[in-house]
Amino acid sequence: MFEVVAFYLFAALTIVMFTITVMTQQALYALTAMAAGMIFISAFFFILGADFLGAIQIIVYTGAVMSLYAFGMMFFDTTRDVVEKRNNPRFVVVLGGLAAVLIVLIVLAPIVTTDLNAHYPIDVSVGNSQAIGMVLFTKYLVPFEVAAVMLLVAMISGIVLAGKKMDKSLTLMADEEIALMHASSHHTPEEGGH
Amino acid sequence: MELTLNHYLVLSTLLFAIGLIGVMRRKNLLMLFFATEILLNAVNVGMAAISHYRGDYTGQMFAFFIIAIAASEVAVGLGLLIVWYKRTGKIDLDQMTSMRG
Amino acid sequence: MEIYLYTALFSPLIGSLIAALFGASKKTYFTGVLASGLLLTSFISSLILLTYVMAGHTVHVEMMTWIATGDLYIPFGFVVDQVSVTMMMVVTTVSTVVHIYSIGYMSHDKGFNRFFSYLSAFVFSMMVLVMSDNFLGLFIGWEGVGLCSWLLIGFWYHKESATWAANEAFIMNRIADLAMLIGIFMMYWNLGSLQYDVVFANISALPMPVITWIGIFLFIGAMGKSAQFPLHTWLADAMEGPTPVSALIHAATMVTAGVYLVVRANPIYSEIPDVGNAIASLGAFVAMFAATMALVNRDMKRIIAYSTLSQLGYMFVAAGLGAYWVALFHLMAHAFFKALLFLGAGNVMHAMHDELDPFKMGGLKTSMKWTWILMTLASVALAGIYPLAGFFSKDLILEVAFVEQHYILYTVLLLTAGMTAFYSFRLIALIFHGDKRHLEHGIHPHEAYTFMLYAMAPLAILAVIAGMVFKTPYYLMVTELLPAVQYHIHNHTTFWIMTIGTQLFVILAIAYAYKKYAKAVKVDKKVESGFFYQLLYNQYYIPKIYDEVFSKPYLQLSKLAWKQIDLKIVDATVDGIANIIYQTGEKTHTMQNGNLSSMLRWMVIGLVVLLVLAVAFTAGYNAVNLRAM
Amino acid sequence: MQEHILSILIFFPALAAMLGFVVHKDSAKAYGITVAGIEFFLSLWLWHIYDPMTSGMQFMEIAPLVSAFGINYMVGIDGISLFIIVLSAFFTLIGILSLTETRRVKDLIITLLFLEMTMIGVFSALDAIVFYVFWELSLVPMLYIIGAWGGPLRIYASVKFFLYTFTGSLVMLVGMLFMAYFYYQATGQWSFSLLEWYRLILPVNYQMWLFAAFFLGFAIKVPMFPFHTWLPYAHGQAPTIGSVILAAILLKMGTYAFVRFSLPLFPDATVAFMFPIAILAIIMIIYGAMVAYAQEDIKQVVAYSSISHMGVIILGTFALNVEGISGSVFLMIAHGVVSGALFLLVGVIYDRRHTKLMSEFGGLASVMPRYATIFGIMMMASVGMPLTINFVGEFLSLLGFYKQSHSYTLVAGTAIIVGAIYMLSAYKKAFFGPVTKEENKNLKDLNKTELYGLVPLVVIAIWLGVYPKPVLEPINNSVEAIVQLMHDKAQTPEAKKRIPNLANTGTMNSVSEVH
Repeated sequence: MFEVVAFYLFAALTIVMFTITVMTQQALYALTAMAAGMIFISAFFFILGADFLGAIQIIVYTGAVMSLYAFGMMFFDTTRDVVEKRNNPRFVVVLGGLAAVLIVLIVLAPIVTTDLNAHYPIDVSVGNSQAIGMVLFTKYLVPFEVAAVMLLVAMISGIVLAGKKMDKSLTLMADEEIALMHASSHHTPEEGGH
Repeated sequence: MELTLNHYLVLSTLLFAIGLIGVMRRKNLLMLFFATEILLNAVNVGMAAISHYRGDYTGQMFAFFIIAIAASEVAVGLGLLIVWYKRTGKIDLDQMTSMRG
Repeated sequence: MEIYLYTALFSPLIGSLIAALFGASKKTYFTGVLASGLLLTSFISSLILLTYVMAGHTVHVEMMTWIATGDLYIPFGFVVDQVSVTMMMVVTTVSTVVHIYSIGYMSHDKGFNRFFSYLSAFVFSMMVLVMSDNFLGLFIGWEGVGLCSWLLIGFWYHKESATWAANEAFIMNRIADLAMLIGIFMMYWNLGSLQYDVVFANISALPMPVITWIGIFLFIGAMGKSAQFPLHTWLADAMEGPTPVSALIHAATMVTAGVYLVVRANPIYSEIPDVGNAIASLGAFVAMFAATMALVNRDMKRIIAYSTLSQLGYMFVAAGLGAYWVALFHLMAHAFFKALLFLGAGNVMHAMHDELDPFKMGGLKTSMKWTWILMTLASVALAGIYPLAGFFSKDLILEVAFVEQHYILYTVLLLTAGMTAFYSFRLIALIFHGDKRHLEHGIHPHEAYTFMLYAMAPLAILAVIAGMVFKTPYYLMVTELLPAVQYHIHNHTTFWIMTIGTQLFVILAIAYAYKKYAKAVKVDKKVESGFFYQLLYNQYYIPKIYDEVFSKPYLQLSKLAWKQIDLKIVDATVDGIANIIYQTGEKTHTMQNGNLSSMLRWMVIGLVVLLVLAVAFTAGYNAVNLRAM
Repeated sequence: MQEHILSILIFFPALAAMLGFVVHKDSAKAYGITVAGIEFFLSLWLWHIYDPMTSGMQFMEIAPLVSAFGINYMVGIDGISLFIIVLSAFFTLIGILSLTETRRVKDLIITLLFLEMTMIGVFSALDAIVFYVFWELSLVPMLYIIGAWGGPLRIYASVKFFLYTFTGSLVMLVGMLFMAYFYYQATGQWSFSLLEWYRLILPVNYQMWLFAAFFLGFAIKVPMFPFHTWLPYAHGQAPTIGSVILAAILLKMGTYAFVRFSLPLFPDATVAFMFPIAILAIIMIIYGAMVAYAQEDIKQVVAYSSISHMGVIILGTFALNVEGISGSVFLMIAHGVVSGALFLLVGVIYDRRHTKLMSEFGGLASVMPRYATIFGIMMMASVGMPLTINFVGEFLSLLGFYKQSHSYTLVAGTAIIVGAIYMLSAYKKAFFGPVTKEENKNLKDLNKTELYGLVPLVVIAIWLGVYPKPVLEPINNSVEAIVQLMHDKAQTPEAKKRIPNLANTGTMNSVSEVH
């Protein structure tokens, strides 16, 4: 019973949070709502007994991803309202809903009709994290390593892409120098910003 | 009342729909990224639920990798976004039309 | 004997090939003499074969396989029997004469060597035609003579009319050849062979409609070669060729190939007397039809050509009525005197600088005495005056018609005999008698070379004696193979009345012709502008009708097929499809406006469509499966 | 060497072509002649060691390519393919010998050698995938030849040629894949081997679909009405050498494929589609001839005449008896020789006058007698004069189809009439009459190089017309095997009736057939 209550509670919260994320005009609201939504999502993982996944969810999303976004938003100066041109919002909603319903239909159809066999059955004798580790480092070792390399590549590329002119430190420069630097560049953030 | 897989799948679908709506209506690139995160998370919920109800770790494994990919995506995506912003001073989708066919 | 057979067959080919080697080089008498010599060889070999056949033997050789596939087996096989040896004799005799004559006739022509090459090639084809022992071998010769005829009619290829006539002749013959091919196909699929002996031995076992169709198709083939109505127009136009060609091909040999075919296929036609009657009726019609056109024509060679046509009609009457040996006999006699007539006309043409209108000639008997004698002789023979060849062969056909109780045919043929006499002597009178009208055109005629006259002499002798001397031995020989039917009118009184009556009728016609044309030519404007005169003069307007009904519409239709159908419909459709695809790309590329947001929207639409499809198909599949269960 | 003769024949020209890149451009032609000459002699040797009495495949070679799906490099020849291979080698040689092109000769010769590889590959392939690969590869050199050395509209023509034929062959590929799939369903194994496929008896409704798929690919290549419109453009724009190879060899791929694939694989469908296809063939014959008659450009006359003749070939193929199929295979070779020669001849006059309009000529017979003679001989061969090569094929084709239908054959037989009409009138326009144009008065007659190319063709045209046995006999033996196979595989009573059974009757007794 507790699980049911928890499920409905978190489901409602998640939906609200994500709706805010999608609908709000304020970038800051969106960010905050999403961070909250992410944490609520992890609740489902815990309910489902996927403790490790839940932990990862919190760490990665709220820890890493959200802080990345936060830094990004600082960079873009998104404190002001996000003005967006809207065209035909009803169409958008209908389309999204339709897609969702169809996916459910397709996903449910085989589950309802046939019995699937487990490749890697859940072993109740050991804890979730341990079991995950067992599977991850045996059957999924290669994908895991590939994912690791991918993350590394992503990290490096993120630094390289975003980090140009990082050798200049704005805090150590005089205001004139900064103004000069901005003036020399045609597309400065300020031009677009203000 | 017992929770079934279908509950989770419906939830997952709802979240996915929200994500899709976001993807379609957002013009700001950063906001678009948020929407994609929602999509990924919606799928993750489904994965974990199936994993649970079928007693199979494969679903969790997938969710795990999806998280990893989402993280990389954000890293690279934000990097590109910053470069773009430095160039043009805008992150509005309607202005990115250099791919016009 | 085989060696004589091969000699007779291949000598002309060798002559042709040697002459062809010199084809593009300058005129050398050597080629002409050589070709003539080789033909003489062929003639002598044929003569030896004739004596052999007269003794009651036949020669049958199989040289080599030609086409063999599936059950079809066609060799190059040759047979010398009573029928083919007749044709061989006719062909070699006339062609030897014509070759020698041509040395003189063509001596001023640039294409002298080429001419002999073609002419000998023609003789070879003709020999293949008559000597083959199967229908496809005959078809080789059949097409071969068609080819040579094309080459020779169009010999003076710089003349538009000559090349046009050559093409007309070839194409008309092709129409008939198609029917012949169909006949051959029918024979093969029904009898499994095309050898004469196999076909003739088994033909009577076939169902009646099949034999009838075979007979009809073969006869249509014969109609083309023998220029029977309605495929007759090419023969008159073929007179564009050099005159020796007309003598050899379009009078003596090639055009009689159709008669030969019917005679050769007599076991088939004996089975189907109805078709035979049709052939005879058509023959009588053509005899009359051609003779009427000859009455008024103003072209010397065309007149003779129409007379040839008319005589071919006679032969078909005989063949159609089952009197095969009579047809063949008239074929032979006709070959001699008609070739003689043409060669004489050639002399006149030479003398008159290629003038063909007899109304512009006249009084030539003084300057061209021998030609006059020879041509008169030939005309007498043609008219069928006793005791020349025509009397024995042509009047025999009249008797056949009478004996077989086809009185309508008889009447038609009798009338035609009168017309024949009239137009033949109209020509003689116009050319050789009366005023020297040619002087107005500044032409001074001269007699032909002596050796040309000597070359014509054998034909003249044959035209005189062929009927009288050859009739009985020929009958005895050829009836070994052909049905031996004697056509006698048993009632003596009737016989004598008929014979003398016919003779008188013919002589009267001749006299009328002389009276009307020998002295001064009076042109009766009223008659000439009359409907019938114009109708005949314009050959019943048939060439014009063909031109309007077939040639021109065909060209129009062809142009239409190309410009409208091919380019505007078929090709345009293909290009249209390509364009639709291209345009679709052009139109939809605005979708790719580079706006990420709209692209995402498209992506979602695509996703939805795919999902709908997936659901629909799964549902459909399940429904089918459930029903199957 | 004997057991690898086919691979050598296929890949030797390609290897030589690659080596050709390093040959100096002045000696390119000599190099090309040498390679093509060696190849031709190899093909003659192949003919020599070929056993004409055997009806099955000879000189088979098998090497696995993708064993999981049963795709093998598998080649072999029988009497049907043998002569087309010899013809391919022969025409490549003749083509290079009589080459008058001056622009980028080296590239042209290398392209031709590649083309030779694909042609021989197509005709010797016994694996559907290998066949398909060579089939498609043959488009590339041809596209290049038309596109690089062609006339003013060459880009349009070559793109049309390529896309058109490519579309057709894609459908054919789908058919092949389905065929392999059916084979898999039937036997549990994948195989693309033609010989394996022969053993498969398909349900009739499958046969219909597969026949249709293969048909589209082949019909466009032939080209059959109404898919023929690429041909006039391709011929009109291609250089002489391109037209020669296109007409002589490439078109034969389609008809050859009918004999090789459609007939033995789908006998019931073949019988079911016989009359519709016969109608198309008749349209090709008459319509092609009519359009040819209307042409003003002599090359287009020859191009449309090809369509007309290909109609006869199709008709013979669908006669479904030994006489007809042998005739059509023979006619493929005959038409190759004759149309190849005619295109070479048109090229000769084009080189001299740089125009192909007949109105520009007239009276050429007196200016160029040798040229007129050879053209005349080839024209007569094209018209189907007995004792020339075409007659044997046309006669047998029509004879064969007569067994199936009397009236159709009667209509189709008009080929000999309409063929004479357009050919003779074209010849008349170009060669007869007075010389009217000043430029034509001093034209040079055929020179030595041109005679080298043309005289052998004349010799063949007459030799095989008089004595077709050396070619007809091996063809006949292989065709008998195919007909028997078709009869054995046939399921519908209609097909059993239409396709003769050779095993029982042996040689047809002339009397026993009589009722």
